[in-house]
Amino acid sequence: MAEREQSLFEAPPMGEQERMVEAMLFASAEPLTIQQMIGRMPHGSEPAEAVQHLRRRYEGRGVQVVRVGEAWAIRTAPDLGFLMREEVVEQKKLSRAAIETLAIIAYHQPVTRAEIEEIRGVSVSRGTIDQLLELDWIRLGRRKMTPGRPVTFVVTPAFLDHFGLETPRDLPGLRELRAAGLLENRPPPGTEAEEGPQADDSQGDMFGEEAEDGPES
Amino acid sequence: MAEREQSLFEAPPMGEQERMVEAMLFASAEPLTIQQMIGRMPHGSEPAEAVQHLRRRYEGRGVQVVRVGEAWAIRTAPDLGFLMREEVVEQKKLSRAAIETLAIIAYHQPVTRAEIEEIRGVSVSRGTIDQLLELDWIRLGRRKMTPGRPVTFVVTPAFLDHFGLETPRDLPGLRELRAAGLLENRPPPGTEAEEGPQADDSQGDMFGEEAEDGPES
Amino acid sequence: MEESNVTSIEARRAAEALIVDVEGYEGPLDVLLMLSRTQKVDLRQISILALAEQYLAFVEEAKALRIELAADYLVMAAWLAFLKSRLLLPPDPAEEGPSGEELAAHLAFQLERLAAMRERAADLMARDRRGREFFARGITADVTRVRRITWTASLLDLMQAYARLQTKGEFRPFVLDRESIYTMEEALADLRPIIGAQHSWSDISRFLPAGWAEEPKKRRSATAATFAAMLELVKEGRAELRQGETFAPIEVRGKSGRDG
Repeated sequence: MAEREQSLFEAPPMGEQERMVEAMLFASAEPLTIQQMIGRMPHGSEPAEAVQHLRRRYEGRGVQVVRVGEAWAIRTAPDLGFLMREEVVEQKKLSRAAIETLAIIAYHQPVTRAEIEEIRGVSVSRGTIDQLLELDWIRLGRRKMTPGRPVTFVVTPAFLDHFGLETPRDLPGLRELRAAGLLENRPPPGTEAEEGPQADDSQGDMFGEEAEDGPES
Repeated sequence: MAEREQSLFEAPPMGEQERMVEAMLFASAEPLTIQQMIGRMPHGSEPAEAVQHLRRRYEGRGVQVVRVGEAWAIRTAPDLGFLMREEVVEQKKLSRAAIETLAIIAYHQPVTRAEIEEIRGVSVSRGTIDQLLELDWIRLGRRKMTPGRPVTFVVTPAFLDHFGLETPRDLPGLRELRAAGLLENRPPPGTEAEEGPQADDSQGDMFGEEAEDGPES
Repeated sequence: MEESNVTSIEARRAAEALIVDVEGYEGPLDVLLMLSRTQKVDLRQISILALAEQYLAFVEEAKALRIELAADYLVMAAWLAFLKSRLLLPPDPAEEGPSGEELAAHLAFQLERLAAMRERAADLMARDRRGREFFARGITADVTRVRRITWTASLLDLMQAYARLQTKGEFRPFVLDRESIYTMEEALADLRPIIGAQHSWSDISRFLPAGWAEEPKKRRSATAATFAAMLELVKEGRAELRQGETFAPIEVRGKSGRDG
């Protein structure tokens, strides 16, 4: 500080003072008052003016020079707050219950919840339906003209889009599924080599089922 | 790229992306990689380009956009350090052995403990290595493909950040040292004759590897 | 013994200084580097011979002053004495190993390399450094991590799920398919409900399950299982077996518990 008093030099040019204020506001762990800036800057500096220059310079930028009580600080522009979130996207396979429910709706639409439960042989949880609704893969169809007028479910254009179908009628029928080998429950890759050809047929069921259950667990 | 073209949403204009990068770099004390920025910015953004715009924008200002290895950061201009006396963190004084060991690792990386000892002509104490590891200035590199597969040491991004180096290639005088042959690991004469041609080969490989993996590669 | 060779006052002073605080030196190479400075020449043109003599003098003086020298220093002294002899004597063509010149050149290389590293280390520490000349952001914003889960399913998943549902009846717990094997358990299960009503003797072959009597392989299995099951029922007291003679038909009738 003694150094400053003894200084024979004039105060730095305003551009330089602006740089100084910029660096201080950036590096300081706390907002800085004009007095604190004066205390750090060369003798004769006018940080109050430099702050105003800096404030204008940052207008419309990603960060702003803002007043915090009696002090000044640099803050993220309010519209960019979303950048302070880091989104970690995790891809998960749909649960077996959800995919089965979806398949039934796709093949049998419009279909009621009771009908889905009858085909699946187990009750359908509210969460499963909600998840499919949220994914926008199913929506409510018209009510069925049966006692109680139950709601029905149908698939959406988003469903067709996701699965690359033009219409729900494009879904292959049972006969075609069988022809395509989808009804044979194939063992997962790797087990085939270990099993003899005879064992393949008889054990296929179990391994096929296991393979399908794998990703969900 | 294909992904970007398919996007339903256009990437924000470059000026807007520059603001985003500005906000993110201002908000972080540690360097951010382009990947980290991409993870936080809207789909289709190109922070690598935005960072270059931003870097030019801050040329000559009180803070600067600097490259730290594979990442980017904003740092105050070094000529304004005198304003930041209050921000100075007292750093533990490094021993002469630690400083020399650090320099040897930086210039010879990846380098084994035995090689460090060969260069310094004295054994390297456990404490010296520990201190440098603790500072996060060095880390373990991959093992050397020589008998015993010794561990190697390399410098870290934190080292680059601390010493204001963009990459290990920017180490002062690296080119001159290499030209003078001072980064070669010459075996003492006589070791070749004693160990026979097999040992020669393996050592040759080691030096070859070192030359390829050295800071200049 | 080499004291007379230390002619330079500077070198003598340097050597004395070294002895005073030998602890402050980082090994023999460091001492050699220090001694070489007194020669004030490029490290590549240094006189290794003179350097070796200075080092040996340093070690002698240390001994005279009863300073404990680390083994490293003594090893280096021995090696330098050897190097000195090599440099002074005419080369012996019969002798194996590197020449004195090669050894000297390597030592010069080591010294030059160490000196270079020292300079670079000093350059490095003199750089603008984070937290000293330049600074990182003082007020940082916390980045919150948001986990977003996207659900996926393929058309194949969908079709397989449907196929699974439509063929659910075909699914059963895993059993080895043994088409031609009739087990004793099966035979017991089949016989128990009917054996009590069988009051007259009859051939056990009449009790084979329908469709198992034609094919020989199946008939064998069914016969064996039925016979074993009958034995089991006899043991339980619910049936009686009899056979007229060897290989004659085996006959069975229910006991219905009347006789105890």
